[in-house]
Amino acid sequence: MKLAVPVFPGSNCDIDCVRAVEDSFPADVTHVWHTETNLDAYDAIIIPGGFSYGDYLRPGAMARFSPISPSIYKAAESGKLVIGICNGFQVLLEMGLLPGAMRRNDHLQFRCETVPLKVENGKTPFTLDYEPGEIIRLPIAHGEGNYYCDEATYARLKEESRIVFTYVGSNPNGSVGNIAGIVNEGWNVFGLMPHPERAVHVWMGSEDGRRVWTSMYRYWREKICA
Amino acid sequence: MFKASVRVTLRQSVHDPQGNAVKRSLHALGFDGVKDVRVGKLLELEVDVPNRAQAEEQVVAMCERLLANPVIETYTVSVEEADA
Amino acid sequence: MFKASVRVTLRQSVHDPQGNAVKRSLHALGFDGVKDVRVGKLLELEVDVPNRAQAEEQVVAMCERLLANPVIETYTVSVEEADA
Amino acid sequence: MGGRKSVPKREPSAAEIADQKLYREMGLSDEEYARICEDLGRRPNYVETGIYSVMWSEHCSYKNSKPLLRLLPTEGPRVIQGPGEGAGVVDIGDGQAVVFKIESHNHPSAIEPYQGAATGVGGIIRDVFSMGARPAALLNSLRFGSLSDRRVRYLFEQVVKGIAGYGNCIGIPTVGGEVVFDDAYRGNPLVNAMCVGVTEHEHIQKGVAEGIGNAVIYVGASTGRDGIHGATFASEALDEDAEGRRPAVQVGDPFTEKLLLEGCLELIEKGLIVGIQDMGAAGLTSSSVEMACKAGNGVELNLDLVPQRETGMTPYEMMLSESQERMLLVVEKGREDEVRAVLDKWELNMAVIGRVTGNGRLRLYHKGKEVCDVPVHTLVDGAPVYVRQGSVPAYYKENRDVNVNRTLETDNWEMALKQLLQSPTIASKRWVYRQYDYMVQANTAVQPGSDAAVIRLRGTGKALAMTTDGNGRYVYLDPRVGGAIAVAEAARNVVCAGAEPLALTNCLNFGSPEHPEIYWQLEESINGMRDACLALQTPVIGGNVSLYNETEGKAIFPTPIVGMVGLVHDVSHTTQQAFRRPGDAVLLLGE
Ligand SMILES: Nc1ncnc2c1ncn2[C@@H]1O[C@H](COP(=O)(O)OP(=O)(O)O)[C@@H](O)[C@H]1O
Repeated sequence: MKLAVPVFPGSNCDIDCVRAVEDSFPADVTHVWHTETNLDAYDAIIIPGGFSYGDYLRPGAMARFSPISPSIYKAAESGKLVIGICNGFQVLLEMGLLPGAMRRNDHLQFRCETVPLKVENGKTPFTLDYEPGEIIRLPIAHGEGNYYCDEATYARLKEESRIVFTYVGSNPNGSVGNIAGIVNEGWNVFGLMPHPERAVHVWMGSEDGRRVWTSMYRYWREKICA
Repeated sequence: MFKASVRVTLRQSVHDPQGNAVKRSLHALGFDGVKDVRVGKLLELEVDVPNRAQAEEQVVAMCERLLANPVIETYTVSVEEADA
Repeated sequence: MFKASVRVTLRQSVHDPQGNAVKRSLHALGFDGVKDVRVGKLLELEVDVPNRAQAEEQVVAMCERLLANPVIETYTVSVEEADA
Repeated sequence: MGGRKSVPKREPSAAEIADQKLYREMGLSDEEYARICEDLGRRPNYVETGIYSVMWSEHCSYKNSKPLLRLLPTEGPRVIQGPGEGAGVVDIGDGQAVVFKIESHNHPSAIEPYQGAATGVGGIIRDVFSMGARPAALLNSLRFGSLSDRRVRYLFEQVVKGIAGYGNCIGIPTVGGEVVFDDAYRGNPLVNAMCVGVTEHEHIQKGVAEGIGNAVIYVGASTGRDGIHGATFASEALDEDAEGRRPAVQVGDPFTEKLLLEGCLELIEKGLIVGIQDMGAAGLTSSSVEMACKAGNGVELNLDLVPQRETGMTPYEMMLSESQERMLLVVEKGREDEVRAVLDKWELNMAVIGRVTGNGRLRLYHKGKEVCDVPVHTLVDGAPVYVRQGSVPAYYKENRDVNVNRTLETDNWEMALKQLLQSPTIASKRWVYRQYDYMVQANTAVQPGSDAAVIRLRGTGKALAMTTDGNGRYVYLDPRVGGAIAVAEAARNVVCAGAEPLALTNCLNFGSPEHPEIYWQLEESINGMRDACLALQTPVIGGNVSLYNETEGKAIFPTPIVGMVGLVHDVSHTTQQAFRRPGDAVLLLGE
């Protein structure tokens, strides 16, 4: 399975993503500088966390106009797996590939800690290896993870089982419906605030993130290769 | 040369955590009369185009494409001639 | 009830990395006419005091004490009557 | 100048500077000015006076602390680079080295806490990557007054936000530190930031301007009028009116620094750099002069080519500006285009602004005129050195008679314990460190909250343990013992993580050395640190001195901060502070 990790100026979890994927399954994963315009050779795209363009206007806002962006739209439309983590989630929202928008955390502070999450949908290509309803622990690290969407959108997300992870216990940022991660209509584009790439070894404090990567691999083998 | 001033604010329906925090701090300082605070962004641009109509048109286009996020924000634009 | 609008901007001499980044993005989008961008804050307050003079006085005091950081920022205040 | 007066329309002439003693406003004494005239064989003009004043400030020259710093042991079998470069370097085997340093940003943080702390972090990161190392971790050490004070709470909140804002954005985990609240720091908080990086031996860089004819290249943010005279400002006490006459505060730009970091590391990896130095305090002046001096060369700059953010900047302003996120490179003649190609990819400004010369002089040109011509060595090696005489403070003599063996008188031990745990200095610091991204780079094996943080060295089976420690109250009560305690505590913390202490960096936060009693504190605590360093075989590979930490004539507690790094030889032997399993035995070691 070939995976691309687009690197925008200011991305800073790109190396972490590459290593986490390599440590999780036999992957062929590479960085791709944001000036690249063709991603046809890849089976999946991982938009990493960080502060693309410094997040100076709104997180993710400027990445949308980067040269690589049309090829990300193309991959998403063709049904390839696209996952955006933290800043990557914000980029997917700004690109319009996922509904809603991100606001400042309600307490206005940056928040870094490992939090409990509930797997709301264990059937997406990104969560096949989880039990539905399972409680897992993943690190978060963000200042703007307060997910917003209007009521109609929220109702639709629920109806279509597109809410993938929710925060359990106290909500660390004030997001609507305790949302931590959602997928698009086709379930092939996934955005989430927690960092599965920071939870792939026991020494990291949690191994629960690894199954995001193994799920993607399993989906690709079973559905795409079969 | 034109000076444009863009005000980007959260839509009324969107909860504003920053504004709320400012309101609480103002109350703590004794400004009890403060009933509501909303925090937005102010962008001041200098644009070199031949005339005001073009300046306005361009700045609105910038807002639509980049400066505001229509899901949660609205904007207003005002343009004036820059004194040379 | 009065509506006050406070514009807080970086002093001219202070470097504005945010504005710089926005300018570069606007150029990348083809808005070549943009010569300068400065990013500031906009605060919209509703203040319940008996008259306009008091509203102005209070909002200026808020700026001095909390809303603006005089070391790097300046502010302007405008007050108008809120339509009930 | 700076924020003190508005910039004069016309610069004073050399004669006016002498007659009106204008050099005093720049922090030069009459004797120092006389020496400059002697060195030059004439009176310095305005820009030259400014250059001498920053190079001879305590911040750049260590003129008050140099004789004392020589007391510290700086050598050891693993030390690759001791004090004198951007940061120290220690061998960690497998062809790798660890690079680290701590630095203060106390005065800027007292005035604009968010930006002061943020730019402090930015500065120390540049010191580390300019050595050729990829920054792997950040730490800090903070001191504030009592949290019951409104202004103190504001300073505390904003400093933490500023550290978080910079470190999180650039993507370097902030993994440790300490915070202490004590009235002694009420008007003068301490903000010390430390950065730890890792590199391969062959990529270690130096700040040298070698090779006559080589290009001097400016990289990064453009130059503005911010922070002019920051270096001399950092060497002055915070008087009551400091807020009124402060130099323009700098605003940090972590996004540009991230690009600068990646761009410079790529240049280093490609072998394109002869010398590299951060434009930190005294910006273009100190970087160009120090690089030239170390190589025994001169340097010639055309100031018209310096990227400028504001119009009409004078040579004085350009040479003294402390605009952030800028680096100075020396590159082999003829390879400028290769350098440009790399920097273009990272969307960085660059300009060839001059060349290395063989005449040992700093020569500056502006609008076709020579505006400065001074011998480089007089600015660096020729800076004055003051050996002062300390005196034992009265409080110290009085305290000698205090009986320290008094036992605590209480029946309610539970309440006493709760009271202790409630004091902000002892209480959990989670509120602080959960604002820092301490996990980015995915190597953090021991997170904040334990004795020392541990960062894994991927692919080696090894790890680094790191900590910052210091206790100003101990040092105040007995500087010699207190100095030793700071080193010993850091070493214990590192050992408790399962690591062998390697070396340390330190930041000496003191009041004015011109007071004999404070000079004595400085001298004694350095002696104490030396004793501990020798006993523990942990040499000092670098550090920073912050003097004049006073408000309204009152000095802070003398506060040397130690930043120590240790090597975990086998990462599976990493240990943590917490009790792990029910039934485990609890042992007490030591006296
Ligand atoms: N300013 C800070 N930045 C990062 N971590 C901090 C900071 N202050 C405290 N910590 C972390 O909190 C933990 C406890 O700190 P502290 O209460 O000072 O105890 P100690 O000095 O005994 O380690 C340490 O692991 C430390 O790394």
